[in-house]
Amino acid sequence: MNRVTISADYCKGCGLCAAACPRKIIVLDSKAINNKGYHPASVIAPGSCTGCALCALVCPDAAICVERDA
Amino acid sequence: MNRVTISADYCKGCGLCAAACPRKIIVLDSKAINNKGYHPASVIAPGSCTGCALCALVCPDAAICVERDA
Amino acid sequence: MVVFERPRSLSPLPFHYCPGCTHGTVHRLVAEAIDALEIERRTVGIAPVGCAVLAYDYFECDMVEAPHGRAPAVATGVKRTRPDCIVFTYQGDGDLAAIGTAEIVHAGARGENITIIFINNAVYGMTGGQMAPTTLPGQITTTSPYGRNVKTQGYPIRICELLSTLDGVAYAERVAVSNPKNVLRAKAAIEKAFRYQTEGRGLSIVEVLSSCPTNWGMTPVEALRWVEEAMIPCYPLDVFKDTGAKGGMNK
Amino acid sequence: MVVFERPRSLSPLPFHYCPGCTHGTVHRLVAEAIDALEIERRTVGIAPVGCAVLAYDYFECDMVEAPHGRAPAVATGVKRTRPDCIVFTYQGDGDLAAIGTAEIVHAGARGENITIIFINNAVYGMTGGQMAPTTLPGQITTTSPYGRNVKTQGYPIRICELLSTLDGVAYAERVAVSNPKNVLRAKAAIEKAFRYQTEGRGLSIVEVLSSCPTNWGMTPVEALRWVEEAMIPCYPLDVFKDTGAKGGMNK
Amino acid sequence: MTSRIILAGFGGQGILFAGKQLAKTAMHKGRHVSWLPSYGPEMRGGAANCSVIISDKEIGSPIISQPDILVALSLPSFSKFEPAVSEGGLLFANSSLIPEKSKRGDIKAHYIPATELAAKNGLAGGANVIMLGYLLYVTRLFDYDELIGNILSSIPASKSALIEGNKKALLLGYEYRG
Amino acid sequence: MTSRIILAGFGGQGILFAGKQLAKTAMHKGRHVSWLPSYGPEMRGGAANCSVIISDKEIGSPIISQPDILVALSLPSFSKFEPAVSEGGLLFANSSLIPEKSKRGDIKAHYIPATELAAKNGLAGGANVIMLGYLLYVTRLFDYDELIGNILSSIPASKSALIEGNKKALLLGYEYRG
Amino acid sequence: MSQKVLMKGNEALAEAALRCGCLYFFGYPITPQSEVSEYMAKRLPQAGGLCLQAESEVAAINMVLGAAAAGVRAMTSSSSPGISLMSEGISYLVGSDLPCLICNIQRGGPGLGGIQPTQQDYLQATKAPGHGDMHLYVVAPASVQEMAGLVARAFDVADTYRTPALLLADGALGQMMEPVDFDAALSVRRDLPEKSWATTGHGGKRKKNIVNSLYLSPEALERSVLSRQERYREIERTEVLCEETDTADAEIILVAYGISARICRSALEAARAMGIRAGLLRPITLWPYPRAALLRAAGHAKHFLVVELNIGQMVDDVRVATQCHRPVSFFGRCGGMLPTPEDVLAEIVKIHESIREEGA
Amino acid sequence: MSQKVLMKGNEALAEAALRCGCLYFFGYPITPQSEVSEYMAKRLPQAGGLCLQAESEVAAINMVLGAAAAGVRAMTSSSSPGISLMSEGISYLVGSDLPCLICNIQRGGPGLGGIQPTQQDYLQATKAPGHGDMHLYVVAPASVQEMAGLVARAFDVADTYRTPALLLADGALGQMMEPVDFDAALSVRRDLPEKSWATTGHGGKRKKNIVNSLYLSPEALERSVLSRQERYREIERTEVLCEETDTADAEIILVAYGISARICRSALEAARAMGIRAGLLRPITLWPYPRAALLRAAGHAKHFLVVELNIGQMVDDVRVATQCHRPVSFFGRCGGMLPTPEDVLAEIVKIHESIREEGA
Ligand SMILES: Cc1ncc(C[n+]2csc(CCOP(=O)(O)OP(=O)(O)O)c2C)c(N)n1
Ligand SMILES: Cc1ncc(C[n+]2csc(CCOP(=O)(O)OP(=O)(O)O)c2C)c(N)n1
Ligand code: SF4
Ligand code: SF4
Ligand code: SF4
Ligand code: SF4
Ligand code: SF4
Ligand code: SF4
Ligand SMILES: [Mg+2]
Ligand SMILES: [Mg+2]
Repeated sequence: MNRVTISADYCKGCGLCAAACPRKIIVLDSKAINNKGYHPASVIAPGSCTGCALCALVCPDAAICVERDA
Repeated sequence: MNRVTISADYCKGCGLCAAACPRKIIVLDSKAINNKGYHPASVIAPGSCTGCALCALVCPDAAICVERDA
Repeated sequence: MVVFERPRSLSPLPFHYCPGCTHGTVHRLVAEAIDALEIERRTVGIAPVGCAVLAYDYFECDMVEAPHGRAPAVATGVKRTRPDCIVFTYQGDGDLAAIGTAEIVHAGARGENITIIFINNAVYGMTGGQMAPTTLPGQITTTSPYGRNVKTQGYPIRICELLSTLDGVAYAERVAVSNPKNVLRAKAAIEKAFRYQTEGRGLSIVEVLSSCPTNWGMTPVEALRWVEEAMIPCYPLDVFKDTGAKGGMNK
Repeated sequence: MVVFERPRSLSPLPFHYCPGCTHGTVHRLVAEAIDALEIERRTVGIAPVGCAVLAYDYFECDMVEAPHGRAPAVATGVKRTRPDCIVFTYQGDGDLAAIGTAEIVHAGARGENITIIFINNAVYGMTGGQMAPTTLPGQITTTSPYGRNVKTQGYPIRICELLSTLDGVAYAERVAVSNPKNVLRAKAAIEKAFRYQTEGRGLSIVEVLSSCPTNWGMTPVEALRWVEEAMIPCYPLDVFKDTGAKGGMNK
Repeated sequence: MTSRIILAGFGGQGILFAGKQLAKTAMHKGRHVSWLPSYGPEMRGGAANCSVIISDKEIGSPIISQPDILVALSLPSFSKFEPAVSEGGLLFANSSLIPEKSKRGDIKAHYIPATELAAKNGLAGGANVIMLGYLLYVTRLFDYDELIGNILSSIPASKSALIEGNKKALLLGYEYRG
Repeated sequence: MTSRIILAGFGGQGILFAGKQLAKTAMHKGRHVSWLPSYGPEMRGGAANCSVIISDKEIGSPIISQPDILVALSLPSFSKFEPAVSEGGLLFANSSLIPEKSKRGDIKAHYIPATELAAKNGLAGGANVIMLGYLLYVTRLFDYDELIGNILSSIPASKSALIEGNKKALLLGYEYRG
Repeated sequence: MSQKVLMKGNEALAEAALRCGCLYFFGYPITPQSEVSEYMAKRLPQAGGLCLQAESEVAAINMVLGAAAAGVRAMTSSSSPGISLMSEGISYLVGSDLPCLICNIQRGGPGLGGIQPTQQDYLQATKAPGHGDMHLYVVAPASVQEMAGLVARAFDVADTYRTPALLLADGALGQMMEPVDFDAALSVRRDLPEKSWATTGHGGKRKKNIVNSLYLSPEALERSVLSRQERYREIERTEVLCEETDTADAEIILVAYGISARICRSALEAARAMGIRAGLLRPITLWPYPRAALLRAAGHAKHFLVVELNIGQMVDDVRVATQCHRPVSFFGRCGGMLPTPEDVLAEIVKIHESIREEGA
Repeated sequence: MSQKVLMKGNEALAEAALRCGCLYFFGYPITPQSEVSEYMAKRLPQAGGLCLQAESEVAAINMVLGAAAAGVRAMTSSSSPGISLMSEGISYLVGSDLPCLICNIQRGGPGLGGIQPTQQDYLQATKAPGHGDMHLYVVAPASVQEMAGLVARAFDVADTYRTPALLLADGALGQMMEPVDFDAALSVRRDLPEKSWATTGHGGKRKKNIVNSLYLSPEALERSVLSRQERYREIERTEVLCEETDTADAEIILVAYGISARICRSALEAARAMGIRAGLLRPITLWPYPRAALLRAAGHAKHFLVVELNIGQMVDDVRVATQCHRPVSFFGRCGGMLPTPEDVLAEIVKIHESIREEGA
């Protein structure tokens, strides 16, 4: 399975990853709030991730790490 | 007759008029010296002047006045 | 297999930029280029005055903070005395295209062998959203509250086009970081701009159309759409000069 | 019939220029343009720092002496507060193309409705012959004693070409005052540059290839030959932009 | 009498606006006032605060080291300023974002879940004015009508849609009973 | 002993060069020297002058208000500096370009048609060194060989063609008898 | 309702300038004074004037030079680094005898420094705002109301004596809001001389005008410098402003201007409450400096305490003004830190005690 | 034959810099100092260095900033208006703690002024060469020989304390030729600290270096300003230079630096010859100022006469240094005019007579 890790320390909840994800599996967690007052992004359906890394490519805070199966 | 008047007060003896005159009738007067130490230009054969004003056109010190017959 | 992670040349510090500000994206691309060319150990970066003023904290290479607009002159001082270093400046549109106009033009004319990363976000970000030389006609900013009136406030400056008239400029390309495809193009351009320096070609500049959601009063997603719909038509994406291309293309 | 005499707008004071220096020629052409358009009473000229610093003594209109390179900014201050005045700057290549780069570029970008007379003599005349941004490759000056080495000292800047990339520039032409025919062309260009201002078209610039016999170490006649043989090939005489021409020519 | 008030929170919570309303209302009552904001790039997403002084005498230093009244809308601002409140002073904390309570015995603390109240009542961004309402109820610094009048007069014609929201928010705070 | 010398003339007459030769020669004799030129745009075609001080003691002000020796190559420089020559001082005037004579009784004036001599002898631009030769003959400031040695050593290898001319000029002046 | 409006210092100074007939503003953004241009950008077009954002501070000051040469009231505004960039232009304005207003809303330095309030440019403002023998008329407001009033005065002095004026404030004064009454602030109007020297096109009606600072003859340049010095002497005679609070019987006199004077005023109240005879002498014009008032105060005071947001730049001026009659000490913070009234009070108490001891 | 060479001051300073290992020169032409760049343009390429003509003084000082950040000895040179343009950059060099040498060969001002020698930038050099709390190490040579020697010293002090240094001379010193013995001028060499802070690429061998003057936290900025002040105190303790001539028994002490000190020396000889007990105290460092020497002199002298080529810029410094113990008067010319020794002598005689009268 491909894995997308979003670091809550870096994430500012800008939503660019969510907009870029072709599978639409990233959302901003409106309940969580980090210590800067942001709602960080999270992957809601990791199983459908294609590992395309488009989310990471547009993330302005280099908050996303993408791992792909072999 | 056409008349070319060179003002010795303005002339710095640069020789550009002499070089430009198609009739080659302007020379620098190596004996005269004005109070800035320059040898002013003068017209040696006023009679052959065509009044073309090329001399005046290139004079950087606006030292030349050209009058033409009628 | 990790296919994407923070580049090594980026420090672990979180950016101070606003959410969705593409300064961060470009920082990452610069760090990726440095990684790719393995030049981190000999690179010296010059930070501007502008929102990216703290860039010195974000790159894992030596850094100098320059006075507003003077980064190309500071870079010249470093490069000429340490020719083995790879020297880049990172500048905003106020920094490079307003107060620093003379410095960038003359670094270009001299063919300084340096790399310029130029962030065009059509506004003065750091000082709170004043008009920049690159502000679009009609665009509202705090100092063009009625919309930029080209008759009284002037026309946008197209820096790549202007610098391409200079013999010392080796490479000038305009890119945008408005969508994944454009980010990939930007990445390639930035890497090329650094590679050209390692090859001693002269001045390379990459102009990056970038967003300022905060001062534009838009969400980050809206802001990137505005880059594409409003900025690109005024600032076409193109390679304006590339002396390294086949036939030494020189538009 | 008088076919040629000192123009009215030129003061009776003899110029302080060296023998054969074409600053004087251009002064005369500027005065002729002012006479022709009958604008002397509402003209304000801005003198540079350079050999033409005393230009304020030579024109019979109001004059302001600007700091080195800042004439376009000073002109902006005058024109914007006195829009009915005709405002021109008279600047050398050190003044306009080196220290004053930002000011001329931005006056151009803003489309300031002013006229720029730009004297390119490939050298800093007043200070004794140092290299200018427009010094030719290989040219010997006191600060390029081994000849301008483009690799270390940069390439000549072509101001008309550079400014023509700006939307606010209405007219840019390069002329020379190296022979009677060229002087006539220069005269026409300068008059047009003033006329465009009266028509409110934006910034007009006439670049005049000019001689500096003193610092070039040549006689006045040799110097004009050098303008034609060495300078014109590097700085082609042409109209680079003319928004008033048929079809709004904009090269 | 002199009141030294610090209002603090995240940038974007309307801290400066709220402080300005207090100052303006006091000014219109003929009192001496000063309003001093924190400023600069740290405002961006980070913290924001302002110091408001209301006095019967001319105001010396506009800087407040020990506020008589602290209005804290965020946790970091609570942590930063709560220890500085002067003895016998008042604290107003937005309990929606401040899970902690003041441990000081020498001040009087008031808590109001302003962010939640705002959200529940469809008043996005109204927490600041809710806090003002609550402050007004507790301190009686001004008459209700004076304050609401000044708030409404600060809203530009182009944003008249905001009038109702502000009215509602001030009242919500004013009528809140912790 | 201290000598204060002003050399003056038109720009282009080699005034500064001539002054420098005096200073350099004196320096090589172990004396204190200073050389101060007029400078700036007025040099262009206009006037040029320099002040040379030669002394046994450290030199205070390098500026000369009253020269002991004046070397004047042009009429304007004669008119400007002749009245300033100190009592008992010396004047050397290039009579080719200075039709006037000094009217002062308290100085000793020497005239030499240096420009004409130079022209006659094919030494364009050599009037300055001719003047030096004459000055040397009158004042015996240095040995002839010292001065010519220093002049020749100032000529760059690339301009060695000038060597003969300078030798000839110095001698012409040295042997001139007004 | 009173005619007072609550305004930021930056905005009040802009509004005051506009009301004084300054319809031309040239500037370049910089924190903490960008509100000045922003305010002007909104208001001047409505008033038939012009707010032009220049490409740099260098260009801005030269646009002011052009506008001033053309005879209009014009101004610029910046903060410390931007003012440094203007110093050549400022010197040219002085050399060309042109009136205008320059505002420096100081921040921290040297270099890029920080954006918090300081008074670090006192020496630059009063001793060397540019190259050459020169001065500016320098006013230092201590409230938003005074910001407005001194703008008016600065323009009037500038026009009367053909000199640029400098308003020296700081980030706190620029950013804070206080009530302003413009009618009161701008009530005094002077008879000003005609600007017959302005370059507006001679219209065939007069000889041409030249605005210039070049004098190739040193004799002429010296004459021009000395005649300007005479105008300076006149300004020193007639345009000094300072405010004294409780100095008449004071043993300890605080000397402070601008925002630090405000802090001192709070400290002073506390000191008086403790029975310490302290007073405050607040220079309002920093150049010309209130030397006479200080010398008078040195007649009875035992100690002077200078309080500034810098490392003690005004101390020597107090020494010279008081002819070294009394000890002068310094208390201040720098880099954007602000002392509290309590800090200043502690310093006053310390001095008070040492005076007592000496007396004992 | 002696090892002396006859050289212009401008050339000697350039040659001295080169011999001190300064291989990088960035400048922009301006009278009366263009010989510095011209000399460097000839010599530096031969020496493996670089002389780069910048597009302006603003660019030049920032190139110096880059070169200094990269750890090499670098310098620039200009004259009054050009130095004004550098003031932002100079403040950044200070804020970034970078060593370098800046030369100001002063001319007349304000504005474009003239090109003849003056000392009009004393206050700018010593009080406010830029915005913020800052100083430069300022040396003022009085001969061509000293021009060379002080270049060496200035570089050493700059490197030791990480501060820019300023050589303040004037058109006369720059243009005049005198004999120079470089071996003597440059004989003293210091042990200098390693430039471990330089941005040269970290090579993977150390943590990255940052050269910076920004401190967004006012606490941090204040700390950095105060720690710089401590270095200033150290410089004041150890790097003051001044020269005293005949001061030991002097009733009248002339205080003058640079070219005016030369004029004073001539006047002094004449005064002594007349039996007037005059002396000369010549500050060689203008910052730090020789306060101790002046205070000592104030112990016995009756009168101080400051002589400068300006309108009296150093007078207050003498007052403060002598704690106003003695009268301080001023004589000077400005705008490029030079007083003669006779002028100064007349002034001395006048003072001498007034002292006699008072004594009588
Ligand atoms: C000399 C000087 N002038 C002005 C400023 C204030 N200032 C800081 S950043 C900036 C402009 C920033 O705009 P830009 O370069 O476009 O960068 P952005 O913030 O948009 O990335 C200005 C004017 C300064 N620090 N120094
Ligand atoms: C700020 C400043 N820098 C430098 C100078 C010295 N300076 C006077 S004229 C000049 C250059 C003149 O060259 P150019 O503009 O080409 O005019 P030209 O004399 O050749 O006509 C310079 C550098 C100055 N006056 N002011
Ligand atoms: S890698 Fe691609 S599919 Fe997976 S979350 Fe990111 S954008 Fe979506
Ligand atoms: S793009 Fe990055 S910062 Fe933005 S929401 Fe996604 S992970 Fe967070
Ligand atoms: S061109 Fe003019 S200045 Fe030159 S020689 Fe002829 S008349 Fe004289
Ligand atoms: S008018 Fe023509 S022909 Fe006559 S002198 Fe002049 S150039 Fe010669
Ligand atoms: S203000 Fe604009 S440019 Fe600056 S960090 Fe925020 S979004 Fe980015
Ligand atoms: S130096 Fe050159 S440009 Fe200047 S007046 Fe002489 S010839 Fe003309
Ligand atoms: Mg920007
Ligand atoms: Mg030129």
